[in-house]
Amino acid sequence: MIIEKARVISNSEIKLGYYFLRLFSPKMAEVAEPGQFAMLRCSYNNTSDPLLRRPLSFHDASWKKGEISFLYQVKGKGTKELSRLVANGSADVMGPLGTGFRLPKVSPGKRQPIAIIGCGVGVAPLVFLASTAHNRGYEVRTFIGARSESSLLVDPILVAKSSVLSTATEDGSAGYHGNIVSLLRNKESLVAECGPAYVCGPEAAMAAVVSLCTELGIPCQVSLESIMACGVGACLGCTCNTTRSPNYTRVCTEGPVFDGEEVVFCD
Amino acid sequence: MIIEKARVISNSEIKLGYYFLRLFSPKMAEVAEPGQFAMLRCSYNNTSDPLLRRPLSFHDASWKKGEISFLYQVKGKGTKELSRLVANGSADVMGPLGTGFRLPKVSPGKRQPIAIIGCGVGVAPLVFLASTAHNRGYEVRTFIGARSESSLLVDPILVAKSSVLSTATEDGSAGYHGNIVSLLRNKESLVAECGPAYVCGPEAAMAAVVSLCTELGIPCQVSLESIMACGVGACLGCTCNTTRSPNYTRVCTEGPVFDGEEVVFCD
Amino acid sequence: MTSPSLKINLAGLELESPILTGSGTFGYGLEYLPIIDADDLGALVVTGTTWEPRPGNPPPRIWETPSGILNAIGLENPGVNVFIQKKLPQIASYDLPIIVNVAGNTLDEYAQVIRELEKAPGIAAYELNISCPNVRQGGMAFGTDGHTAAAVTMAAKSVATRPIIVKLSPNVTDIAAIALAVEEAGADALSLVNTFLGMAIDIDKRRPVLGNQMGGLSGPAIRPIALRMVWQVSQAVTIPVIGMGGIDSWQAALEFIMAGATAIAVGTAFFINPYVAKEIRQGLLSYMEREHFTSIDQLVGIAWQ
Amino acid sequence: MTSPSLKINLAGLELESPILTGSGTFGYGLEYLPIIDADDLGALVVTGTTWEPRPGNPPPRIWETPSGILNAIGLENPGVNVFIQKKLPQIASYDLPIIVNVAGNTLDEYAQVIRELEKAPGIAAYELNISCPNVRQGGMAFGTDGHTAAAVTMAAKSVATRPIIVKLSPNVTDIAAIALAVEEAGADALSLVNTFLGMAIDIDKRRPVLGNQMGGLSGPAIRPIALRMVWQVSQAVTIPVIGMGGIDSWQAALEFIMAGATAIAVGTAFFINPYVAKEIRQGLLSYMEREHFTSIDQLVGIAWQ
Ligand SMILES: Cc1cc2nc3c(=O)[nH]c(=O)nc-3n(C[C@H](O)[C@H](O)[C@H](O)COP(=O)(O)OP(=O)(O)OC[C@H]3O[C@@H](n4cnc5c(N)ncnc54)[C@H](O)[C@@H]3O)c2cc1C
Ligand SMILES: Cc1cc2nc3c(=O)[nH]c(=O)nc-3n(C[C@H](O)[C@H](O)[C@H](O)COP(=O)(O)OP(=O)(O)OC[C@H]3O[C@@H](n4cnc5c(N)ncnc54)[C@H](O)[C@@H]3O)c2cc1C
Ligand SMILES: Cc1cc2nc3c(=O)[nH]c(=O)nc-3n(C[C@H](O)[C@H](O)[C@H](O)COP(=O)(O)O)c2cc1C
Ligand SMILES: Cc1cc2nc3c(=O)[nH]c(=O)nc-3n(C[C@H](O)[C@H](O)[C@H](O)COP(=O)(O)O)c2cc1C
Ligand code: FES
Ligand code: FES
Repeated sequence: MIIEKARVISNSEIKLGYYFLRLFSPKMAEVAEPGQFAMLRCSYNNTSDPLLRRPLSFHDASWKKGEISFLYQVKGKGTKELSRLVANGSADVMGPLGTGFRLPKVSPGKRQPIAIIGCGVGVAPLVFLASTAHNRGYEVRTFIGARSESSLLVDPILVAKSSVLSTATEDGSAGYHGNIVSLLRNKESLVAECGPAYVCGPEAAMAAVVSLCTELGIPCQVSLESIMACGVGACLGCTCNTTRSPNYTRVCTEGPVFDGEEVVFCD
Repeated sequence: MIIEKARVISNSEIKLGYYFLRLFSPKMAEVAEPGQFAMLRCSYNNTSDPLLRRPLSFHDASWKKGEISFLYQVKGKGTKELSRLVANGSADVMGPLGTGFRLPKVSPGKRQPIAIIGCGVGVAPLVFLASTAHNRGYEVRTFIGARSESSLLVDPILVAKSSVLSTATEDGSAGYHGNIVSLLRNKESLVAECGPAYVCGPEAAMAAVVSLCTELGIPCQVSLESIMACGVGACLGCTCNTTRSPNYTRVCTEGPVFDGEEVVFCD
Repeated sequence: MTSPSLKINLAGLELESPILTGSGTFGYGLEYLPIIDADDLGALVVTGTTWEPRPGNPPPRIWETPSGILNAIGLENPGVNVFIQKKLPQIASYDLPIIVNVAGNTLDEYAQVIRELEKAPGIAAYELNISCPNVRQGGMAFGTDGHTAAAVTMAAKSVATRPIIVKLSPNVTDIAAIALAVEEAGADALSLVNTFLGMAIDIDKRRPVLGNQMGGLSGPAIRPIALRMVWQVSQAVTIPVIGMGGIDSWQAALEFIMAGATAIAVGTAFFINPYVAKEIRQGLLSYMEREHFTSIDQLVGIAWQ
Repeated sequence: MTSPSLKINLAGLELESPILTGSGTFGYGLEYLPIIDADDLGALVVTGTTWEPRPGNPPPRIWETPSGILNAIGLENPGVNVFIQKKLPQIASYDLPIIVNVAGNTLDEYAQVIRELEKAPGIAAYELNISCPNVRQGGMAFGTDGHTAAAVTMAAKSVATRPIIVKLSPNVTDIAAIALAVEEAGADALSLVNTFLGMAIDIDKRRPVLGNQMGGLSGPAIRPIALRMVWQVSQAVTIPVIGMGGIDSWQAALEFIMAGATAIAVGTAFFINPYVAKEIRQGLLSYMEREHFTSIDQLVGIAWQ
């Protein structure tokens, strides 16, 4: 695990309210894995509001370029502060953290299809996964949902790495008219062939997709969110309910990626 | 009194650790007077650290250009935040506040000399005074002191408006080698002819200059600093000790400019 | 649809807005009222008033801390007589209910100040400051014990024809117990919280920063504790509660109302944002419209109901 | 000139540094110790340990507030036996004095846990958590009353051969009185403060944010109040005080030391800056060199001496 002040390569608003942050961090780029995350400090110069670091999943990491990137939505004061970072400034970043996505073992020569299912900014961690999987010879089928066109994040890397890419919006402003589950049902045959489905998005959407995967009989992995204080497993603040252990499980350490069936979603 | 989000024209580091901030604020520019100040908000986006606004004296105000300016030293987290303001961003500014410098009545036709005495960043409020006085027909004699060259602020406007401009540094790195009092003693004849002397700088320096003025028999006005919460007279937080009233006096309202002899300096 | 109503009844006072000013943070209103809209406020709670004029504490009196400020003003005020003769007529022109915050060294002094104020017109209610941490005999001693808190309340009630609001100190183990004692003693309403006793040290001088050594902590820093106390007290008593402590937005105001406050007061936030009362009023109205509440009363204590 | 010394004697323990970890914020050290320099720390204060394993409170357990956080972990821990068998051997490898924070529902439980810990090697001292605000029977009830605080202290002393540090609750009217009661009951040192009971409300759900409704407030927000308490307590007692509450820099650490703390603990600040202990240590050393202090002892309580 690395803590450093990394140089900002760029930090630009790619869509209203969504930013793309690139940092020069060769050490982190070398070890980061898809589904892992970093904690970014949002307060500087001894100010203490916002106090806590904010967790962001790696959107990508390139050991060749020594670069890591994040795709984030400005929600509250922490991400608002992050949006003020400027090129050549520095970002205090700690990572990589957590347990990421696991790709399935495949028989040699087989091009195993996997499903990438993201809603809204939930697309962020799936980009890194898609390119890693693609490079390792999996076939990537991508399904992206959003409330409307304005929050539909069709990442160019995802487009490049996917053999199939379908989009849906709940208001029909782009792609298929419907939520992510109806999109998946619509493409059921494509989904049902997939090795794991990898899911990230709002909790309700993930819960629905997990049910669908169970129904289709395919395994799935979900990336959970939780409010985090330390991000490293020390504070026990980020626990979620799983069937895994007798007690709560730490999202920051045992997660953020869990098997769909072991998560106890609250509804 | 005006509270507004004013557009930042520029905010640049003019000397290591010293910034020059120009704001577009026609309404404030029209009413601001030399020696008055504004309170600038240093926290944005609902963050609350730093919490309080910071007081800065007007360095200049031009109703023609609709512009107000400030010269400030980065000291702690408030001024550090201010230094992050960028052109075309906005600054939340409240002012003009307080009671400024009073120019003496003069007989028609007479070119009354006044002394401008500033130490370190204490020069800031005196620039506006010098140009106003010059434009109204006073003769401006300026004496600037600092610890060393790196904190000696020889403002171009001051240079332009002064008939005499002497500088001193305590370490001799620029100008006369000595503190402000020894500079003034050195130029005693020039100082002694002056109508009021206008003094701003660290408290110890101001106390010493006030003594000297008393000795020379010339009136003087000093601009005091105090930690301020409201800046408008409501909180009673900024009081200083004066001989004026039975109790403490509010620096933000009755001041920041006081007659030298009424201030009780603590040593 | 008619627009939602922010009117409240506070201990018999009909107020147009649940937003009050925190005593001592708004002076006598003379600085802020000319620049803000008085209609945003439900009442004006003026600076602590004592029998004699008080010079207050030596400077420095203010120190900023993370998301808060320490103040040690020390009840500087011109005394009740000057207040009545000079200040009251000036404030009266704003046509806002005026609540006078009263402080004293002894039970008798509280009663004495109120007796004097009873003679003056145009006062809506009294707020007993039994919680000022900044003067040795400034009230906090009265506010940290249920018996003395009740005694001050009774002393005030016995001379007052106007409602008595008792302002509680947060520097206690069990604020609900003190609230109950004060309620039983006849208080018409409670306000909480006053500031938390705190301090800062100047590491260069190796001495406390404030002239008075200690001061009272206010501002957003204390909000979570103040909110918890409002939650506890409003469930314990039946009289209305005025909630305060770090309120700087409509969201924060709503938290206090949902926790059980009938009205809220803004203090420190005025220093940073004089328009905060308007922002709170407009934010509450929009929220109520969006969520289909017709009266702010419907939201009081909704989080524990 | 030899470099200044940060060594302290804390209730008989010789520590290399006055910088400790706040219980519950550093886990068992297993997350942070691999990435920081253990030499910066004087001792490791581990998470609260109870007799039985405890699952802790339902999520959410953390909520950020202005310059602070509310936590309602609820003493999640594997119980004293698992601690001794699994955790203790792992921590032992770092060669730091280990202070075990002990909590319980009853006087007996505190004694029972300590009796068990007495059998284990490599423990330097116990810290009695009589101040956890996050579980109904988590200790805070013990810490808000002088008599019960003394009773827990005596129960612990009667079974312990190692020093007993009592961790005080700040949620009290008179912390110095409780400190005195605990000192008289035989405590070897005091630590203060634990968190302040607070809460936040989710205005969309109209319910408290935390799964446990209330939580404990920590972080820079509480620093001025914590510092005041250290100032009061260290002047009232003769046993050493470990000061904590919002320390995030060497300047803040120095304020606590000047206010009378023999040692300080860092909690919440580790989450934001895992290197904070090193920064504090280096900052203290530079200050001492610059100001010609040879031992940190010379600075303890200097602001009131
Ligand atoms: C492992 C992990 C990976 C994440 N990856 C990404 C990502 O790649 N891109 C992205 O845009 N977002 C991501 N998030 C969510 C992101 O961390 C939050 O949006 C961010 O912390 C909000 O901070 P804020 O200060 O802007 O908002 P706040 O003002 O703190 O809060 C705004 C809202 O967000 C919620 N919130 C606050 N903190 C968190 C938190 N730590 N986790 C979840 N919700 C929170 C609050 O409940 C509130 O409703 C991730 C979260 C986790 C736990
Ligand atoms: C009427 C008035 C006019 C001023 N004009 C100017 C100006 O034109 N240019 C300029 O550079 N500075 C000016 N100052 C001083 C300026 O306000 C402070 O330097 C600034 O508030 C420090 O804020 P900070 O957050 O950077 O430092 P902080 O971190 O708050 O404090 C750093 C140091 O500054 C001291 N300080 C903090 N707040 C104040 C305060 N409000 N007043 C005085 N000292 C304080 C603290 O004691 C501390 O030692 C003026 C002050 C007053 C009262
Ligand atoms: C500068 C200042 C002066 C105050 N003076 C008084 C006072 O005279 N009487 C009183 O009851 N409370 C006084 N208070 C307390 C406030 O009314 C309020 O209870 C407290 O500040 C918490 O609210 P806030 O966080 O919104 O400021 C004062 C607070 C401040 C900051
Ligand atoms: C997440 C968290 C867990 C804590 N757990 C414990 C605990 O188990 N036992 C205890 O005595 N104090 C516990 N505390 C209190 C801290 O040890 C410390 O007293 C408090 O947080 C104040 O210090 P700080 O502001 O530096 O965090 C905990 C605090 C936090 C934030
Ligand atoms: S965030 Fe601290 S344990 Fe997960
Ligand atoms: S700063 Fe509030 S009265 Fe001067």
